[in-house]
Amino acid sequence: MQNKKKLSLYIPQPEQRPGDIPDFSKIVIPPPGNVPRPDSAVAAHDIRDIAFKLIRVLDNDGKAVGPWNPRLDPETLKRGLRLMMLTRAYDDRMYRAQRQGKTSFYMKCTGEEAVSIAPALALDPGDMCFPSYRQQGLLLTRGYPMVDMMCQVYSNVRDPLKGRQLPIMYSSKAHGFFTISGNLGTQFSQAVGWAMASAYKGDDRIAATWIGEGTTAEGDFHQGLNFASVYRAPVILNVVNNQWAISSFQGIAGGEQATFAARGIGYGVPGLRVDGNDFLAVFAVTQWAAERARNNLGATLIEHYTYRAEGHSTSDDPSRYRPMDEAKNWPLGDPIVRLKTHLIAIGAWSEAEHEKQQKDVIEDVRAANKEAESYGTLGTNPPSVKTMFEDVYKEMPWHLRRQRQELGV
Amino acid sequence: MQNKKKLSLYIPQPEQRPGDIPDFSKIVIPPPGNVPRPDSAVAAHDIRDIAFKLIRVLDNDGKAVGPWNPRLDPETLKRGLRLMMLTRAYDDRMYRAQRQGKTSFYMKCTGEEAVSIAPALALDPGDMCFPSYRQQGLLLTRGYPMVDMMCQVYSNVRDPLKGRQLPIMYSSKAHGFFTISGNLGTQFSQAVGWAMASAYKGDDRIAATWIGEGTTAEGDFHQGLNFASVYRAPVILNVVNNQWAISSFQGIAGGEQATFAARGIGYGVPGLRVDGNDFLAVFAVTQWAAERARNNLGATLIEHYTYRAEGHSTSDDPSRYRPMDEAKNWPLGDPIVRLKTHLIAIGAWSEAEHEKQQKDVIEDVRAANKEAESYGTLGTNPPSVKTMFEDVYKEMPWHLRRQRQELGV
Amino acid sequence: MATMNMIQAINSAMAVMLERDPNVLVFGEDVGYFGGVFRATEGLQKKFGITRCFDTPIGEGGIIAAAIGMGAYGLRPVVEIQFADYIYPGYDQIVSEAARLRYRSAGDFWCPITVRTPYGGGIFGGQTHSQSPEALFTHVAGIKTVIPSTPYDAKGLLISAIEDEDPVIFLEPKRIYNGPFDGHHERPVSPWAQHPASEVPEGYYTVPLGKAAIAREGSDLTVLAYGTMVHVALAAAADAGVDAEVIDLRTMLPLDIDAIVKSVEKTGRCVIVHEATRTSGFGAELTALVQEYCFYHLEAPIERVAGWDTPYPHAFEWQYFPGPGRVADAMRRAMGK
Amino acid sequence: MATMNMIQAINSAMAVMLERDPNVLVFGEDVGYFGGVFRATEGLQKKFGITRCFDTPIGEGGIIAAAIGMGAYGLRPVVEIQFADYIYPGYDQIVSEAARLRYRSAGDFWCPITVRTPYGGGIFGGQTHSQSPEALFTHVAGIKTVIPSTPYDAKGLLISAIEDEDPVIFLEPKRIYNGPFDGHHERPVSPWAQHPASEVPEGYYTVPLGKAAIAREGSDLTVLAYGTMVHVALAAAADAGVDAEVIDLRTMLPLDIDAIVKSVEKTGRCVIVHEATRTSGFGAELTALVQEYCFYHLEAPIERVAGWDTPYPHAFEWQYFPGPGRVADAMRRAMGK
Ligand SMILES: Cc1ncc(C[n+]2csc(CCOP(=O)(O)OP(=O)(O)O)c2C)c(N)n1
Ligand SMILES: Cc1ncc(C[n+]2csc(CCOP(=O)(O)OP(=O)(O)O)c2C)c(N)n1
Ligand SMILES: [Mg+2]
Ligand SMILES: [Mg+2]
Repeated sequence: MQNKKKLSLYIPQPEQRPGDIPDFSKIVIPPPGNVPRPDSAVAAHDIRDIAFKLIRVLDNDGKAVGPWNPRLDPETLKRGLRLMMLTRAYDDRMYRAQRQGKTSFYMKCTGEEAVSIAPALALDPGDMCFPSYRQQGLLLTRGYPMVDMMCQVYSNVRDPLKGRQLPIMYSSKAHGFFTISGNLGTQFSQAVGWAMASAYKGDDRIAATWIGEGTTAEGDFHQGLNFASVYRAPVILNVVNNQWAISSFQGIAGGEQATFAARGIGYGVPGLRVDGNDFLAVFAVTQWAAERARNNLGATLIEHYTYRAEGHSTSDDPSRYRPMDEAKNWPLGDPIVRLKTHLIAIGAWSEAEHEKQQKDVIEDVRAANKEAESYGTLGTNPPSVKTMFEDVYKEMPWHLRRQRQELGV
Repeated sequence: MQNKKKLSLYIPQPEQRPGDIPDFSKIVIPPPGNVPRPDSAVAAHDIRDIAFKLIRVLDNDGKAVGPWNPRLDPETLKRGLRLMMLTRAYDDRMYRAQRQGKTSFYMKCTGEEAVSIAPALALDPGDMCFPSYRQQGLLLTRGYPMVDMMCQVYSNVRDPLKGRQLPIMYSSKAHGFFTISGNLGTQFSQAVGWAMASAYKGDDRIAATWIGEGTTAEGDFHQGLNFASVYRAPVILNVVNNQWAISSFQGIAGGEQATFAARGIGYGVPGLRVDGNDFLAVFAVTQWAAERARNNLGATLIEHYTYRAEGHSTSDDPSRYRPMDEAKNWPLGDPIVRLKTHLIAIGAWSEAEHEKQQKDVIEDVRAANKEAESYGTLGTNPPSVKTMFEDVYKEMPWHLRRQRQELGV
Repeated sequence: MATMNMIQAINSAMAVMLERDPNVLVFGEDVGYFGGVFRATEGLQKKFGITRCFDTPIGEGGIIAAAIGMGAYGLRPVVEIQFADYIYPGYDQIVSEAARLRYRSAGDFWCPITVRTPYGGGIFGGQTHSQSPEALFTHVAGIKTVIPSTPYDAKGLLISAIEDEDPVIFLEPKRIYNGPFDGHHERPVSPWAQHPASEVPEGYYTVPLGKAAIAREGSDLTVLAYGTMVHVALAAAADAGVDAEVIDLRTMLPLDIDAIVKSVEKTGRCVIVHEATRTSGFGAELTALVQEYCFYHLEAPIERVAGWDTPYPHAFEWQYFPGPGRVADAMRRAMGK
Repeated sequence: MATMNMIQAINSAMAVMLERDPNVLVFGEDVGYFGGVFRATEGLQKKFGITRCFDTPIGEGGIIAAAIGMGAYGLRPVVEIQFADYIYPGYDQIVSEAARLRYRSAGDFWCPITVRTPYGGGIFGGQTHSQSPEALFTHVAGIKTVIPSTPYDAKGLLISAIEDEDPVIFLEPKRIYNGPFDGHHERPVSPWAQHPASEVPEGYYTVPLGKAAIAREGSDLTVLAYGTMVHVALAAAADAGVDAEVIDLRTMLPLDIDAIVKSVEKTGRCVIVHEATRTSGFGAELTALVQEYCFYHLEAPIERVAGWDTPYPHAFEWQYFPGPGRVADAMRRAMGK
């Protein structure tokens, strides 16, 4: 071959950077209701295209349209709305607590409330969740006490995790909420193992897991998908594509070339892509995937297309890498506003009720926080230091006993 | 949800086991020539379907048909034929050498000769190969001395790798052949890094890598695909689906649910699926992928559908886990026989020439082996023990100098 | 009682546990129908069914992650990593996850998994079928590390490992699967059948984790060893004519410090032997502990005999392997001879 | 000369090398436009262009594999792993590949890569932002492990690492990025500007790998430390009123054994300090070496002060951290007080 071209290295870059005007016009938002809903027993290879579409139910007027409409009763919808509002209020309070020096770190899920709360309502209570750090909504939905969450965040004497974990790394077996790892992605493949165990035992509980779109780049994503495919594990594999992984836009994770839902195709796992800010749509796809899993038809990969409305964490300042008001321009809106609009549209809700509820959830959070703070915040009233040496093993081995003695506790 | 079903765990199993009659009737073999050949600059998303087809050129009568026919001149074809025959003869001789106790280990590529030799002819000499352990054909095609290969296998004083590597783990930078790793899959993602480097430097050399279908389960497969997708790296990603990974059939690697070529779809990387025993087809797809890479359009994933005709290695006995004569029934035949038939069909070859060439390659191997053995076989005439401490680092640090002294060499 | 080699004993341990406990299951690359490349799982799939002993994709990270998820569910998975050299793709799941579940969840979750994997050299496996990575696990709080040296111990320790509530890395010295190789590679290896520890009960029994065994009593010096090296140390003691007390550690972590201290206090001299590369090997920790606990009893520097700080080279198997010659030299040095 | 904190010095090292050598490139998670979560690569993309300093997918295995492939091509990639706690998904590529290319190819291939990663605790990062994994690298033949303790050394060592022909793991003690924290967490930390080693040349210079520095001369006992612990040891010596000779190892491997032996032969006493968990930590190897090389000079057991054998707990940061109190106690014990 003569006169070969010079190669050049391509580096993906986001459309806008600080100083630019947010512009999402390149994102094609299909109208709601236009994606057919196959039977949940469909063969994966018959629905490959769905991975490139966007399942939406709520239209701009707040009407629920199309085959994916889960036809939920207003009570469930109102419950969802309240939980999303509660979660957001909780996040706001804890964020402030960190700014006040009451803890070291916090992470919000603002704008992404639907991707944990709708699934939590669609799943059965016995189903096991393997979340990332941005699914606090699961815990609140499943009735985990907010005070306990706060005590964890404050690493105080009532912290159920005895001060051992970074704030927000909750754990509650009783609520089917797997202990959060600081190491990204590890839960994804573990969830598949849990689901395999459930299948092995002839149990009827399924598993669900959540991973950020950035984290799909980890090997665990591939391990999880592959094991789920090979053993047809009863598991729902959620990818939360909130467009950002700290400062890296989703193109750095491979999002420029294909959708994340499409990753399922090569494994023969159905890939659904859903408007993650559409509570009804998220509920519907979860239901579909759960039905499939319960019928021993294996895993579903769901890409939740959403937007991380705030910084990555309290350690982050998103204005350093993206336009200031990008979140406000996100074309799929806000999940709370959209569900509220829907409830009002169907006559089950009003602005007044909404305003009252907003006050209520803030009051709930305030009360919980008051109690939690009464048990201490980071550095004041911690758990007993002795406990530092416990739970490394079931029984404490001699060397840890001696180390505890050395510390004199 | 009431009355939920009991889940059950699915474990893939091959169609036949020892004692069964080999039966490949479930494998659908499409006729040659029926897959369109898009321009190599096509958008990946426009050719998703190709990943589920099978690109074939040679028909049962040895005619080359269809758009993927690379229209090679007879000289190139004859060169390919000779190299495949030479590789097979080499494998046979080395296998015997192991059985004779002259070395510890050997691995053949019988039945898979085309998947390394056709690409080696389609690539440019400067292109860099990151093979697995079953692409000895690359070295022979690129003119690496067979005697050196044998000396490596014998770990003798002339072993270019100084007795350090297990037999067959060759390395030759001069021949664009990356040092083979015993750890499966690691080369796949490294190849992408090499290709990125070439692009970064404005070089015109591309990379190619080979991985077994079993090994696609490693995280490195995902890392390689993902980095290749994100940075549009000029690399050809070959998956050699020879149906077996030691004793595990390809269903254990995920092959029951989708093709391995389809793994590309989720990354926006074109996935081609080719009859790996069809020398012309393998040449053609490599050419296509190389052209694409050279035009800065990024990576291609190629699944070579072939069959591991013999045991995994000299340590393996395939009759323990698959029917005895399964290889003979492989519906896509043998790459050597098929290319021979083609050459005869086009009047460029004859049975007599073939027989003579068969004798010639055996004689070439015999002569090379005679020379190699004259330098020693495993345990007789090894390299100097001193060298054991060299090349751990560029400069030998004090602790290795002292250890060498301690050994007294 | 039956006569078993180490592979048979390991197979028997899994069979016993599969029989006793429906929560035990066994999986890994090629372990199902085929029975594993070293035949450790031979017959288990046939006997217990395909969901209790099965093949996995070649993804050590996935294997261990799946085991962790199953462990969190309540099962006791026993996984095989085909060679210890291939455990690294699963290292993150072991170190960051299995080891920490219990701690980070304050006892809410844990995973009682057992990771079996053949390790060590001496079979001409070259640099990627010969490694001894035990020190990469002993540094990690939350996991236990076990290495047997006889069929009897292998079965008893493996059953203990499977029943243990913590994750256990169970390293199998593949060089002694078939016989108690003592490092004299120039001599024929006797089969296990001639060794008393090949008498293995067919049913259930345990050898406790965390307890060393005295492989040979002696008064001249203490040898700390495990796996294949126990047999090498015994041979070296005979060769050197030293009345060595050879301690077979059996569990690296938690370590039987009392047995070590008692012996070194008695002998005043200590030789530590392992096959892993020397620098930052487990011998370093043993040396540190012995000098910390027995400083005033030590009459000579503690000697370490270990693999060189190089990869394990195919052609120089016996120059790399810390054989009886090198161990005997160290014993003589420790004795001031 | 400029005054730099450690982050600025590290940034400057990369800038100097990007300027000097077109084969140097820098990548990792968030290191491009954003400049890294600790700002170590701030401004580099802007100054040198997007192909020379760029973001990567969150796949440490892929990052290191890509670096290895680039290294084999002939580049000198410098990669950042966001926290040392997240290096494990890339551990296989480091241990099985980067460390072995040269050896297994008999010098035909190698990869001169530098893996930078912040390590250590003291920032309330909890168990997955506080680890000190150096011993997991010192056990692996074929890689070098470096830890600076001052801005001057950080820049000079990092340039040496980038220029080195072998793979280097460059661990950055994140607790002292901004100032020489001495473990007295109850006191305000002085900024680097008040420390002489914050005087850093703006251009090119090197500090050689494999050479320790004497952070403080003394005659009572020898302290072996690195990273943050150098400053803790200095504070502890002052607190304990001990005339300690504090050796800043700077490179763990290859180690400056001569500096160690010389000092311990002089003082006869030795305290080893690190933040990593104690068992099988690098302190074990140091203890072993000191007792092997200086046995007859030792007047007291070598003391190890280290992190406890638990994960690093969020709330007990200062009970876990081996601070000046614990180090001073060990000094007193070593002095027989
Ligand atoms: C193995 C590992 N690598 C890197 C990190 C550091 N890190 C924490 S969060 C994060 C970004 C994750 O982005 P994404 O997966 O998209 O989730 P999101 O934060 O958007 O919910 C990174 C790189 C980590 N925690 N673990
Ligand atoms: C990381 C790793 N895990 C396991 C092995 C053991 N092993 C060697 S070859 C092999 C099978 C590979 O099968 P495949 O990828 O299909 O390649 P093939 O042998 O068929 O060419 C296995 C499991 C290894 N070498 N490395
Ligand atoms: Mg994200
Ligand atoms: Mg194969």
